[in-house]
Amino acid sequence: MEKEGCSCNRSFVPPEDLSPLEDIVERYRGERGALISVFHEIQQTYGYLDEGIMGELAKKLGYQLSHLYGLATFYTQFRLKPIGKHLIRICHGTACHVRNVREVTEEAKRFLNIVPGETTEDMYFTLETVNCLGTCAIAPVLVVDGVYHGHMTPSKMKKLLEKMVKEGGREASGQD
Amino acid sequence: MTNSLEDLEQAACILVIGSNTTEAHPIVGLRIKKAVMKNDCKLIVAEPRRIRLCYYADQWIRQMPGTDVALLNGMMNVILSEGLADEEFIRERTEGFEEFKKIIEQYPPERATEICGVRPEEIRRAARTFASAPSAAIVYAMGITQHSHGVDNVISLANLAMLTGNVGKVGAGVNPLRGQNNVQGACDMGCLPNVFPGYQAVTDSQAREKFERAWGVERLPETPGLTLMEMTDAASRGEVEVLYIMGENPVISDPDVAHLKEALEGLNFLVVQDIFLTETAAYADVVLPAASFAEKEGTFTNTDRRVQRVRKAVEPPGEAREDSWIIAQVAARMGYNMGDISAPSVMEEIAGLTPSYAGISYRRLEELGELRWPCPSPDHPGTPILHVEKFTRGKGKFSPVEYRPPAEVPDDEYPLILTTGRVLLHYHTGSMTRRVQALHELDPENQVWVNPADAGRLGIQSGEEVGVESRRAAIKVRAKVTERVPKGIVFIPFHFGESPANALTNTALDPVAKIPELKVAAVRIIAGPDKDKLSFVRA
Amino acid sequence: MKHISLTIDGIEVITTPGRTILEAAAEAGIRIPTLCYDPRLEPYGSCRVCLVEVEGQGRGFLPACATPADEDMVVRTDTEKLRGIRRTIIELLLSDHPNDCMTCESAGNCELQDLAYEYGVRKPRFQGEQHHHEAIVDNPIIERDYNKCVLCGRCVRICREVQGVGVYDFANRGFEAVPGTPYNRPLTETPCEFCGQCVSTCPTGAIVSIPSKGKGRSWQVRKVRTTCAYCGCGCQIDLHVRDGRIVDVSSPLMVGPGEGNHCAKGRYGYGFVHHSDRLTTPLVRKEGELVPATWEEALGLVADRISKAVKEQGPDSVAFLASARCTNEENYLFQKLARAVVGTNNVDHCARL
Amino acid sequence: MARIETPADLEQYRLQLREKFGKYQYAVSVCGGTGCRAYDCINVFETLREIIDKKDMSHTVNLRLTGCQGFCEMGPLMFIHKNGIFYVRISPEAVERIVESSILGDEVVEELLYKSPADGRRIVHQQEIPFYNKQRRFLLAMNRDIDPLNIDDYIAKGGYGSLAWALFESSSEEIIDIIERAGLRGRGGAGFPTGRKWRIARQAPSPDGIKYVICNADEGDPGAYMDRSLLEGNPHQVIEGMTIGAYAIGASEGYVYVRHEYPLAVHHLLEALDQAREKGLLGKNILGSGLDFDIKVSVGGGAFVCGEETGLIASIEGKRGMPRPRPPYPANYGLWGRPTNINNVETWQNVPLILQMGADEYAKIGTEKSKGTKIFSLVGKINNTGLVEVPMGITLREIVYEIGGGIPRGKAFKAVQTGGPSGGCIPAHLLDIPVDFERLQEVGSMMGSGGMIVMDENTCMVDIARYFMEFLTHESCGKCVPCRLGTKRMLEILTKICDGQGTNENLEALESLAADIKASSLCALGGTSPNPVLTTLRYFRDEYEEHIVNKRCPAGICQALITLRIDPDTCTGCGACLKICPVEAISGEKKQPHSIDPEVCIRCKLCISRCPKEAIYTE
Repeated sequence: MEKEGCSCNRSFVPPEDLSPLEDIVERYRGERGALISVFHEIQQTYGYLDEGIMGELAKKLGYQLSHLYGLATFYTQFRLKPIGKHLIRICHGTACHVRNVREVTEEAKRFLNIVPGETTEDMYFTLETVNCLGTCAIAPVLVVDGVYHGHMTPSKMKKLLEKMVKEGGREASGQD
Repeated sequence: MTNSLEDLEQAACILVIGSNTTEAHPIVGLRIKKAVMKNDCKLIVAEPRRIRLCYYADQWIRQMPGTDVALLNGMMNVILSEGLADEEFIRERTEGFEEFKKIIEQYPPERATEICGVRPEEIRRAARTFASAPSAAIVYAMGITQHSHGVDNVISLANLAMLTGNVGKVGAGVNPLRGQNNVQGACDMGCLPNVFPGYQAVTDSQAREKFERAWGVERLPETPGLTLMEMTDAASRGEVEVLYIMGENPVISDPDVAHLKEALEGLNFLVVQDIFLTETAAYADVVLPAASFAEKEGTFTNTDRRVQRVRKAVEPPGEAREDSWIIAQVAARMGYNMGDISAPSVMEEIAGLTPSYAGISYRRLEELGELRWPCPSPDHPGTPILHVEKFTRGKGKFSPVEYRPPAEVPDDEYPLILTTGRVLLHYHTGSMTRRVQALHELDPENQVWVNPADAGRLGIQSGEEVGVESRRAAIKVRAKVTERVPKGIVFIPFHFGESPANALTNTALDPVAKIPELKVAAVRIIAGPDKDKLSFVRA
Repeated sequence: MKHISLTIDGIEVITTPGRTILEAAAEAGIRIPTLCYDPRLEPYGSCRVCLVEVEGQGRGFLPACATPADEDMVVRTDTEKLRGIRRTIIELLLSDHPNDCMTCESAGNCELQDLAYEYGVRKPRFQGEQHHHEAIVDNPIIERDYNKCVLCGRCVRICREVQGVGVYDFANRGFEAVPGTPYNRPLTETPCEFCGQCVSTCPTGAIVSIPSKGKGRSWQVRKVRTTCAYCGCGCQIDLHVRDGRIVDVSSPLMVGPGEGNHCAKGRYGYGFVHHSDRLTTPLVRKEGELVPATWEEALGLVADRISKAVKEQGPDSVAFLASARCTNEENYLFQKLARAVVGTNNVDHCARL
Repeated sequence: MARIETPADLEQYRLQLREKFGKYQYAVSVCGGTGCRAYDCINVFETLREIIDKKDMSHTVNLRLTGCQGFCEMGPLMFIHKNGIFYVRISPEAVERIVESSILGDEVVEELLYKSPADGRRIVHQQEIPFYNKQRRFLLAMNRDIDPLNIDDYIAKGGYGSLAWALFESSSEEIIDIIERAGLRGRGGAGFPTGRKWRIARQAPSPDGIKYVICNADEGDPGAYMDRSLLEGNPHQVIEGMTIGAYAIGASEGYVYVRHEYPLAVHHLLEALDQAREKGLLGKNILGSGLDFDIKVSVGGGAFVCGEETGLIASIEGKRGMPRPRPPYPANYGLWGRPTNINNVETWQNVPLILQMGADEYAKIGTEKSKGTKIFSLVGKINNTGLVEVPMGITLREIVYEIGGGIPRGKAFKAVQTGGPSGGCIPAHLLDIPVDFERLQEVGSMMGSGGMIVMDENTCMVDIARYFMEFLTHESCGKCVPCRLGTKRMLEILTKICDGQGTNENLEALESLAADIKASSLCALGGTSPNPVLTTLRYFRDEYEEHIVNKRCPAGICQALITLRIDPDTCTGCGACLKICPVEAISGEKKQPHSIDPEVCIRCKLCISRCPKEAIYTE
């Protein structure tokens, strides 16, 4: 199992390249029930659970594809579509909720012009909301590419996004 | 089957050999899968093609077609040399072991490997799995019997079962799967040239006397008659003049169609009694329209010897009549009164003459739903497992079997091995399933399965029409390139009259059972424009 | 074997260990309503319709289908509280169910409809979002309309547990959960064997057979139990007959070698019976052509030609080929014809093919 | 150091370590919990290390980056062991001064000390801070004192001593007796007695002798992060606890099922497992006792329902985490069909502690039926957010007002929510109830894993109920009807009420639906899902009625029931609100007071956050 849980590394392997998949399968061969870990690794490598990759995985591990699909759609961590260069995950835990995280999310939606679960057209940002990141003391909180940002407000959200846009040389899709 | 279908679920190990169970016998397939999935049964599949069951198998052995004896002898050699045999069973219940042992000793796995192409360690593994299981069942079908040495194959399986003490107990046995719904019943009813109903030999004078008395005739013929393949030959020679076929379509199901057609044309008179104008009926002088299974009363006997009712649901179309009525009418016109031919009365007559059916009656079937023979008396519950205490003949006899190659092996001219069989959605000669719209839509046409390596060599793409030619004929068929067949082997289902696989197959017969070698023939594939030079057979 | 005794609705029930409360009750003639239960499948306990009260249990309500009967258990299956819970469950299900029993293929053969009837649920108390899936017709046999799905998982489970094929699984979860094929592929692009087991187990009209659609309501058909005409398994099937035609086939649960399971041929291969190619009159070859004839003519001809061959060439110049697809009685009569009437043992059949 | 082969070796090694650590002149702990990391504590730590290195003091200063020290509100935190000085909200720039004055010298950097909000007084020592001094940190204390990536720290502090004692001085029966006598109850939910649970698993037959123990670290309750902090800060105590449990039950394999959202916890745990194996404290023949036991880490995929035991097992088996009916219970038929015992992180951590303290001593903490301490994550509208460990029986008021320091900005306390989505909201008039399993259940909530979310007058209780129901609807696995459709319908009713379209019949429907869902759901997630609604209905029915009858949201939260207005007297006409409004509801000339068109406004409140003059308000 990978010790680094962080997903900051955002250069993904294209799904046509099966060699990393083979490595992953080899590492978990014979380990009972390790599918979820395998999925995590595939997602870390390819960015998402590509249909073709899943088909190959089913063949290699002797699972029905339906089982893999059922599993992948059950757990919220898994994505069936490619994600953007930057992943923003806003915590909607109770502590964040009572500290009005909704307004932070509204700002992100407004700025990026997408709703949670979506990726901007230029594949630059993906916005997600998550149940609880377990950092309730610094609520409202969000994680951008593995880095935590606490005590968020709509204006801090805006500044953060503007900074990312500027650093990435991307044209902002949001206004002002 | 020596054991019952339910009983398969109890097996700790199942060897499936020469049976594509999930497609040809789907419900038996379910039992095997359940044994594996729910009861941790170890499944060994011995089969050249990658069939569905391979996914459930603990081990898949890919022997070359026609080399089963070598494989089985190799396995038995391992069992003997590793001391895995059931010595008590051999001592108490069998005979002929020493002689058998001498032959088996000549088949170390390495030698078997040379013949069947399965690696020695695979043979060892299978032998150990099978022999060390508390109970191990063998399941086979036409992949074992349809060979010029089919009887040898069956005997080898019996040897394996006896060697490991897997006879007469739960979760074990030697279990042939019957291809058609009432093959078992047709055999039981004496539709064989050498026996009366209940396998009473026509050569046995006591049996003859019994039937003479019952049927009110003076003298019944005392020499065994001709088998199907012999009838064809006799017809070509002009020795058989009249052939009366009830509900069969040999033009599709028999090997070497050209030869058969010749024979049919040579007959003086051919009667075909069927529900459709089949490819065979097209040759008839008289065609008699019969009732389908849904239009009559009766019984079928299934593969595990279960006698069950057939009930009339609808009227036959037009003037079509039940087969029994037609038979009785013919008999009457020849001066023989068959009396009451209602199904319950006929069953009463059968029970009176057939010891294994003696306890079977329509009254009991209505009540119980089914009865498994032997059912010797009206209070007998039927017999789920055969040979529990002893074999029919007393002690089980080991018969040593030497490997013999198939009658036709590939050569430079015909480099590929053709093996035939069924697909899931069609049945036998296709006369029924191909007339079912939904099934036809899902599986509309014939395909020859070709390994990618062979396809590459021949320059064939999936979906392309090719010619497949044997020494006997050529057919046109679409190619399906798939790794499910090994290199050097092609597979064609035999359901499709417009592209009849059995035009290609070999008539070589097993000397004892007279079964043709439908599972091994040498063929070649002609692709591209050259194929158009062939003259294609259609049934 | 040891027996256990328990009390169900005040009746003392004796059963064998390992039986569930549902099975024990059934043995005693007590029917407990179910929805996600199928005796061919492992207990699942999802619909909660079979909840019963068991004395001394924490929350008090246990699914009868999944709870083993135990010694001295005191079970009640039909209290006011239970009826209330069942009614709520039915109302919840109906709150996300199209109210189209009028045209639904499964009307009359629908476990949800039966429950609504039994519990007198006309209109659910709750309204809210409903699913609007497109009906899926991607093959000629099985139609899926997940708007009628109650998420009992019987299709998923039978395909996995019994067929061992696993075409379906649930996708998503919660309200969005829906059974289906991976990535919503058409069934023809999955390992589907078209056995129709999912149709047979579906308690509602979510999965239906296309060939029998619109051909007859359950009460309009007569069911005739018979043995399947295909392979040697000998499965028992019920032919559904309406107006003299077979309109569908089903398999009686836990009966015969198939125990209610069936394959594509057994379940859908009945169309040939009424096919226009069926022979409806005897045919006799005249001037090289097969032409219709009367029975009298055809039978007379057959008898004459056989008699002639016997007389001229001896009985062994006649041969008989019997059928592995005819009944025992017919085959018996056929060989009797050969042996007793004609006098030859030249009788065989296609056992070897 | 190689494997530790015997208990004597372990003691020997411990003495060596203590001697080694004793040679340091100073010990400094920087909090490296996830909360502090968000405030760049890593940079603080690195700066500190650089300075120490530069000064060539690495032999004299024992520097530790620790797990969560609890006072997340004030991070990054630093504790200097020599003099007990405790610094909060440290920036990297301040480190140099701290080194100079408080590590090399004995002086205090005044402005980095914690400032009491009550009187503005600066407090030097951790123990004097009210947040800490009411706590009894039996478990959390270790977080401050050890480096979770260094097993030596744990061993030096007596770690694995309880395991050695259990294996060599005690029998497995005795261990279970001790746990039972200590009165330990599961910290993850309803408080099932741990000893009894172990006994059932111990007595359960296994077809092949294999049994499992599982640590449930799928801390799914939103607003709770105790288990994450324990796993991050002190993974060895979990390993030790599980190993003792495995010995008592007869298990040979263990799993820690941990959320994928907790990467640091996974990292620390994997590291700790490696170190424990290396030392012979895990794996084959542990400490030479003959016990074989190893632990695997199974990472979750994001599903709240996997906190339910059978869902968790399905997930470890690589399946959809859908619960199945019980019986059979996991103790008899669990992972891969073998007897399995599941406890959560905090429960496992209590095990070594109990053996160390002795059952009787441990049982002195807490109330008659609830023993020991409980860790809560005190969050929401509260001054001192963070992790608190308190003895069972303490009152909610003590936690909220003394430890938590009350409600920010002088707002009024409204409720405290415990037990996560399965729990409930406890109103002000019940603040004096003691915190124990029974009492919390009586008032309609539950202990749960320890989330404690404080709500003030600006929290709408209908919105909170709706929030939890939305959470549960989203997290329902979809298997059983009452949970799948019942929660959905309840959510729809609540949404209606929040949208001002509720009726009185809706309340009846909610109540009757809630009762049936409770009675008929398959698993605990569904069975407890109506609790947030039921408790808010019980204690805050007037708020519901306000929404329904007067179409008002008293807390000013429910968007449909509020109007945003701009105070013309305060507004300077800067135009910030106008620019950010996503629907162009705001108009006004430059430098003139602006106004909001309530017909267009979607009440996203973005303008409120943008207004420099706080001129925009809700009504």
